[in-house]
Amino acid sequence: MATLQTRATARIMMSPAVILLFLWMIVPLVMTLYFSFLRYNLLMPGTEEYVGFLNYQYFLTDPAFFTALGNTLLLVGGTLLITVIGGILLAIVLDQPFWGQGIVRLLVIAPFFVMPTVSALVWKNMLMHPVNGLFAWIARSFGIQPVDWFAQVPLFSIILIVAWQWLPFATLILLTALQSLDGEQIEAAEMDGAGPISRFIYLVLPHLARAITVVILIQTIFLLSVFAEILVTTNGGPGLQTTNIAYLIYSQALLQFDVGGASAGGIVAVILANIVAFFLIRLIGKNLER
Amino acid sequence: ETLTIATVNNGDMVRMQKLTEDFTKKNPDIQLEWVTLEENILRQRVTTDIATKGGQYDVMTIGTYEVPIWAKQGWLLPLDGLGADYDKADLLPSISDAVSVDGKLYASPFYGESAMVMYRKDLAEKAGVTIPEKPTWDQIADAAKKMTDKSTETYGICLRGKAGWGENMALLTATANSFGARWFDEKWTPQFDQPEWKKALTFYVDLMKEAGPAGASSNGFNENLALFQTGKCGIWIDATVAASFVTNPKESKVADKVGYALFPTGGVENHGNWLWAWNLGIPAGTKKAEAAQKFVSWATDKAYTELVASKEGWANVPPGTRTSLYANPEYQKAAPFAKITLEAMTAANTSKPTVKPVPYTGGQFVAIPEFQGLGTAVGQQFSAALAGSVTVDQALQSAQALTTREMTKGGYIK
Amino acid sequence: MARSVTTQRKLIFTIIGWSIGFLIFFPILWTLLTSFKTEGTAVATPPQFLFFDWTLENYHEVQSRSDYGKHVMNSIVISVGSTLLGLVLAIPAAWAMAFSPTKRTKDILMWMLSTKMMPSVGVLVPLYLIFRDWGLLDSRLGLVAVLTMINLPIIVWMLYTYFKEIPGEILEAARMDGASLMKEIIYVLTPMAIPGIASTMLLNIILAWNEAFWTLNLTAANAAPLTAFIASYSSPEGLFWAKLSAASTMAIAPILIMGWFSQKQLVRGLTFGAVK
Amino acid sequence: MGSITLEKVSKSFGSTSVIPEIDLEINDGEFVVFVGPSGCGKSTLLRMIAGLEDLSGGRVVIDGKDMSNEAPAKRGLSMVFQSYALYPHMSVYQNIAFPLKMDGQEKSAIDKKVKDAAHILNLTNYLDRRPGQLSGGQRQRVAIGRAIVRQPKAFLFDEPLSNLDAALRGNMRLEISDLHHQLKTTMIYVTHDQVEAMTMADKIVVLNAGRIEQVGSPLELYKSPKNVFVAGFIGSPRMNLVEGPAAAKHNAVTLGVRPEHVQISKTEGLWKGTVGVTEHLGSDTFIHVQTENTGKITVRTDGDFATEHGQSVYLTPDPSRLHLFDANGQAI
Amino acid sequence: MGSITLEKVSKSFGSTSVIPEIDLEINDGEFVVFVGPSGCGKSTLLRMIAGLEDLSGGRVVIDGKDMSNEAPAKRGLSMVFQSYALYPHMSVYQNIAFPLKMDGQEKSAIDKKVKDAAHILNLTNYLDRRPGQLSGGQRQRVAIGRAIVRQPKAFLFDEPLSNLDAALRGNMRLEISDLHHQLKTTMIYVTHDQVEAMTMADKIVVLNAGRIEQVGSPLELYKSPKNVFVAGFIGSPRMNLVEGPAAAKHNAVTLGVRPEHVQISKTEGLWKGTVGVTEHLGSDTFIHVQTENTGKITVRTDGDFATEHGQSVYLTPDPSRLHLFDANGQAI
Ligand SMILES: Nc1ncnc2c1ncn2[C@@H]1O[C@H](COP(=O)(O)OP(=O)(O)OP(=O)(O)O)[C@@H](O)[C@H]1O
Ligand SMILES: Nc1ncnc2c1ncn2[C@@H]1O[C@H](COP(=O)(O)OP(=O)(O)OP(=O)(O)O)[C@@H](O)[C@H]1O
Ligand SMILES: [Mg+2]
Ligand SMILES: [Mg+2]
Repeated sequence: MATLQTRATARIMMSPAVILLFLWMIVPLVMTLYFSFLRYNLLMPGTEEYVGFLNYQYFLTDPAFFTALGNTLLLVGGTLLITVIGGILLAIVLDQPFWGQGIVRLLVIAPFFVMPTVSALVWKNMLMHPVNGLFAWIARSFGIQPVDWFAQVPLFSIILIVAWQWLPFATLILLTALQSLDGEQIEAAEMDGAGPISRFIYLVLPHLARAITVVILIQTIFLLSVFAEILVTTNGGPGLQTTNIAYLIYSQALLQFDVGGASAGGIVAVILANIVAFFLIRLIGKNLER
Repeated sequence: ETLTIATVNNGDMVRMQKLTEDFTKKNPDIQLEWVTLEENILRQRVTTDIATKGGQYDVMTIGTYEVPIWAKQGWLLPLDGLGADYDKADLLPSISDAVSVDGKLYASPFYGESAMVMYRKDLAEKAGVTIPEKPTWDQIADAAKKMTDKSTETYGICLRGKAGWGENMALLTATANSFGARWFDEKWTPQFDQPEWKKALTFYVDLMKEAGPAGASSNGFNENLALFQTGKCGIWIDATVAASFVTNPKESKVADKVGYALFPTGGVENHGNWLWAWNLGIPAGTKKAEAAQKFVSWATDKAYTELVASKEGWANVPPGTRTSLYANPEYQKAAPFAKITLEAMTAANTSKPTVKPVPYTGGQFVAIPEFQGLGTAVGQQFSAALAGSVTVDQALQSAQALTTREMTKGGYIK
Repeated sequence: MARSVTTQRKLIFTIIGWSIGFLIFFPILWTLLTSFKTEGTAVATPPQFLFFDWTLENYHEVQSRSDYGKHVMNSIVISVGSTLLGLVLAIPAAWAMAFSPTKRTKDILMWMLSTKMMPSVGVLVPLYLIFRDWGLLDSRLGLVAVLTMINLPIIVWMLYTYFKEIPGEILEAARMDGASLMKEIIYVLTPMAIPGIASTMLLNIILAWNEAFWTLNLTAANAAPLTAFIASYSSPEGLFWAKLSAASTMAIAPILIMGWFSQKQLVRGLTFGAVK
Repeated sequence: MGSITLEKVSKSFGSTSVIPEIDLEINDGEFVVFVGPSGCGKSTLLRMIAGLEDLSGGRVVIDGKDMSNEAPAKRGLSMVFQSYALYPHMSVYQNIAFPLKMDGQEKSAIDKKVKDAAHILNLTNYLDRRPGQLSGGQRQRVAIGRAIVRQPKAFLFDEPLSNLDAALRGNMRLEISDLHHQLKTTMIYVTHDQVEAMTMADKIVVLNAGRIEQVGSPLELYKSPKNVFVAGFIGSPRMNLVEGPAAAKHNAVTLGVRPEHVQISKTEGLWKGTVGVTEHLGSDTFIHVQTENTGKITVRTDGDFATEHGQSVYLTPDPSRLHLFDANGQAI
Repeated sequence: MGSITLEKVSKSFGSTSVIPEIDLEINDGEFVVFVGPSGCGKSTLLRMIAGLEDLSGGRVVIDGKDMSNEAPAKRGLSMVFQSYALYPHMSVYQNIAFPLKMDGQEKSAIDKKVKDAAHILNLTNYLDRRPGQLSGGQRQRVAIGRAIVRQPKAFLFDEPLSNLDAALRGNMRLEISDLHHQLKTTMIYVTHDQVEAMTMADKIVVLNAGRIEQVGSPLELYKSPKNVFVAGFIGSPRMNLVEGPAAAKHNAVTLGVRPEHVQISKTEGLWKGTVGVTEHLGSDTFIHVQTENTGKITVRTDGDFATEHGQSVYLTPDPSRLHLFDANGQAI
């Protein structure tokens, strides 16, 4: 494969995608960087002036910032936890032979196709609403005090909604991975006297490691920027309990129209995302190479 | 020529969209393109567009909050070509004030609203309370507590709790106004550390805890509407437009049992000064100004009211903009809430929202550009107080701190 | 493992499987049911499951209010267009990375992926300004361009993993057989990678279809896809559950059906070739 | 301590019968090879013995006890799979220790047994590696190691060498034979390679389409195959099978003669033909001759016989070494 | 019309030198086999000839023209890959036609050539099938078909049979040899299987760690290996290599004797030992004897020699067939 000729062509073939992506990244990034040093409110044109690190100072000292950072991590972590564990269990169930397997599989993957806004609206108003919602009705039918989801456990509620959307993704990947597990390995373990639980711990889980890594990588990328669900359900409240970094920037950019502040926030988010990415890549590097 | 019109997805606008044909018949050379969006998204879209001079829209539906701010920036065309039939003098004075700057009309009101008390006459009777036409908060609280019967899922009072400058902060700012509180003093110092705010917020939180529904901290207008319509609320204090929904027998179980009263007062002579209108404005950059004005005048003049009345009945005409409508006996018959609505609208004074002097105009909002962000941030604190995750004092303290911060950043506080 | 599965075991898993499937699908089912209710029944307690007066009124209402066809058309053009454009850019790039890897190939891939981590809302204003100046606002072309760039990293990555599964020997065989580079890609690589390309396409169409930030903020009347359509039904004043349900059903139906029909391919696509 | 008896064992998948009915006796300590063409049911039979596949009928008796419905782990057998089926994420040590760990044995006991096994198999230096870091032969040994530590009643091997290259296969063959001499445990070994069968087995079971064609020691099968199938299958290069007049002369339908039992001469002989491809192995030469009346015949001569492509030669089969078969392919 | 000359060809990947420097002459019409252990650089060398790999130094001359920097397609060579490298989405017909299509030939001309090739290779009935629907041997033939249609100056084969099972490998070996006789085109064939090398080659090139150890005809290599490496590599079973006093007696450091040149006797002989594993192939028997002083010796006898594990035997090497090597492993 590796002649000088092919290597030269390879570089040419790669360049359109790389150059375009680079422009796509760098142009807005530079503009954002530039704006982040300005006092720039869209609603007050003509007042732009250089303010140094003021925007960063305000963004980073915003009492909401650390809460939002924590919430972001909780949201990503919680969703990952639910989807990975749920995905493994679900994949195992779907891997068993039973009647109507194909249909159940269709049912399970369906949430992946639902737009985030739609699913947030449906969950909030039709399911989780403490008075009109279905959950409340079920709770009351059993004589239990219905949970007031968005007041008592707001972040968890968001996690639940987001997890519902991503569970199919995790399930499908893990199911495929599960199906690629070498049957002879399982048989070997059986001959070796391993029961179902030992087989799960010693064979299935390690086999899934790579797939789990992929799930974590991809989902993290998407989960870091979740905000439609928050906007629709809680507006980041009550208090700051459901404000994440993406929402915080959103409120700067599209509520206050403070372009300078939002740009500073955007730059901070890029840096944070890259820190996360750095750890992810090290994690992936190990697990994907195998 | 094609006009692109951005509008909000409320019933009255949807109705207007359906009547497009009437306009195009009269103006065959003008086509209409509608962009109907949910309120928050609409606001983002039109604000981004007008501030960056994107020029995507020829007519925008904007609120009374934006009109003065945008007009000052020179982003809106003054509406002086609306035609002879428009009859500017017929507009309700409070509304007309809200959309004018220096006496010039910058947007034409499509429908307007204030806030009022809606209550269940049957429940009040059962609980043995009466609600006067001009109630005080104490009377409301008393009645609400008596109406509450959690075993039958009847809650005495439903109030907004979902965080947002246009959600719980609309109600709470109006309530605070009625308790004599204000957002800022003349020097733009935030006033959340003052006793009036504490009194108002404590009252609200206590009342909701005792007589409010579960999940109040995430209830907005729609959630409360659903609750009231399904008969779960005794009292609901909210925008006047709600009246037409709760009296609509197709949607509401309690259509014939609703009584009305003015927004309560809390010790000072102030009914909250809640005033809102959705208006049609024309961005300064449009190349189709003439056609746009034609459309605006069609959609907001008296003839349009009659058009709607003839097609959909008087109960469905856009309310709250014109004196003549409230003088119309047919409307009065179709809308039992007309009188109170008019009273509430006239009582609202946006140039002097509180009893104490303030540097801003507004009512249930403060008409400065920072208010959307600020209001939402403060709203989050207050909804946390309602949810019980922080105390009222903590909420007020955080509100004070973050407002001071933002005002300093914005250059108000030197 | 060809030992017989006892009927009892199968029965147990049938019950478990169907319960879980039903639970997960329930919110969608509930939306579907609600779309056939009147607004009043939609919020009624206790909830009505099947025995209510089924009505198509909401669908009428939705249809009369907005031009569903136009939105669907836009969604299709934008999602398919951006995916195809993405493929045209990504196939050569992935070819290069898979068959002529250098030390930096992995880094480039990771860098590409990291461009997806930028919060979109942070760059809205810069992009809006660029779009305004280039006259791309509210044009399908503009959206196709944006979504192409957003999804390009994923497309490249997926294709890369698929291409890596193709033995390099086959391309060498083509080279020995006298195929030029272009012909090698057109006649040999692409047809061999069809399954991978198809699943990449599917996944990216779905992602583009559901993308709700740029599609909302860069469009007005002409290029607005289904996300904008939904935005005109969520939370107006008044009851809207049933209408929203109808609109939601209409918005997700095309992609859901497409997803279901092509789920075999999709599974491959979702796994990013990472699970062999 | 390791005798296995199959009684009327049969197997069908759905409606297709893969193994009609088999009776077989395997004695303690024997090295039995199942051999046969691909798809004849060797693996299936082995897996039924292991308990990885249900019986459709009949009984599997191990050491006098009916184990037909016992779980695989309970039968006291170890299996080595074609793909090795090593646990890829465990080190060699962990792989070998796994069955002991599952058995709940003590750490120190496990350690001793693993080290012993590693020693026997020359794996001591690789205990910390992952299977992915081993060569094919080493992997094979780890798989065997995992099988020995349990000290099973019998080993089952399913084509354990088919993934290795020729040279390595030769070595591993010897190693497994050695191991059998050392451990003296019953071994059942599946292969479709007749060389493996011949060189390793005490007893070969030739299977064809789920049926046993012949059971016997390697030399028995080589010298007196019961039928055409066994004759053609055992021996390398294949036995020459001739039909027509040449066979009819001996009152048989098919006449078989092994390449090493055909005389080649440049001057005279029974069958005339021309030389096709000649394969020089150094020690021997295989000459493929296209005869005039009896088809293609392969002849084995010693390394020094010189021929040319296209040359005329004469062949004479050794009359004492002819194999004769009737119309049903049975030996006469 | 098909001579290939390598002049000082060398190759390094980064800083590791894989092929130090090789000179080699391949004549028109020759069947040359590159043989050597895994990783010795056979494939690399072949790919450099094909143009799939850059040269680090030296020249590749084809038919007198320096082709070192020419693109693969321009060199007029055809290659058959280990994995066949068939185009899975094309039918057999399309696969074979592909190089002609790339060459821009006319439909009717292509059709004729493809049909001819298919006829030669017995593929006529499979032209419409996809590669996935063919057996291993058939796929191999398609790969060869694709190579022949171009009427190349030379064929390059990279371990084309290593994915086939033993029996099929034997058949395909014959087919390729046949083809060479038919076409008389130069063929370069890479394998690590010495049996393939011996049976097919006109000329064998033995490679070891990127160096040529010996070049010669199969029998030359068998009879007079230049060094220990070649001696051990060529011939099956391997030559017995003995060091120590037994070798010193002949003034050599290493003494080699092939298994077929050792006499075994139960009563007397030069070396005493005990029988280890005995491999019965029917026609021959390989006896692995553990001798007292000279290590493990493999002996090949005819099929009828009966021994038992552990029995004492005596071995005598044929003195005329001894191979002697010095301290550097070079033949004396
Ligand atoms: N699970 C199954 N379902 C249906 N048929 C099967 C199944 N497993 C095996 N068979 C069939 O049973 C027959 C015997 O298969 P088996 O695997 O035992 O063959 P084998 O002798 O081991 O072949 P090979 O040498 O190729 O491994 C084959 O025809 C196969 O197609
Ligand atoms: N692209 C490469 N980069 C670095 N080293 C390589 C590369 N390709 C081959 N090598 C090294 O070059 C040496 C020769 O490889 P080559 O593939 O030619 O061996 P081979 O003789 O064909 O072996 P086999 O019989 O296993 O196919 C090996 O040590 C291998 O590790
Ligand atoms: Mg098998
Ligand atoms: Mg090689």
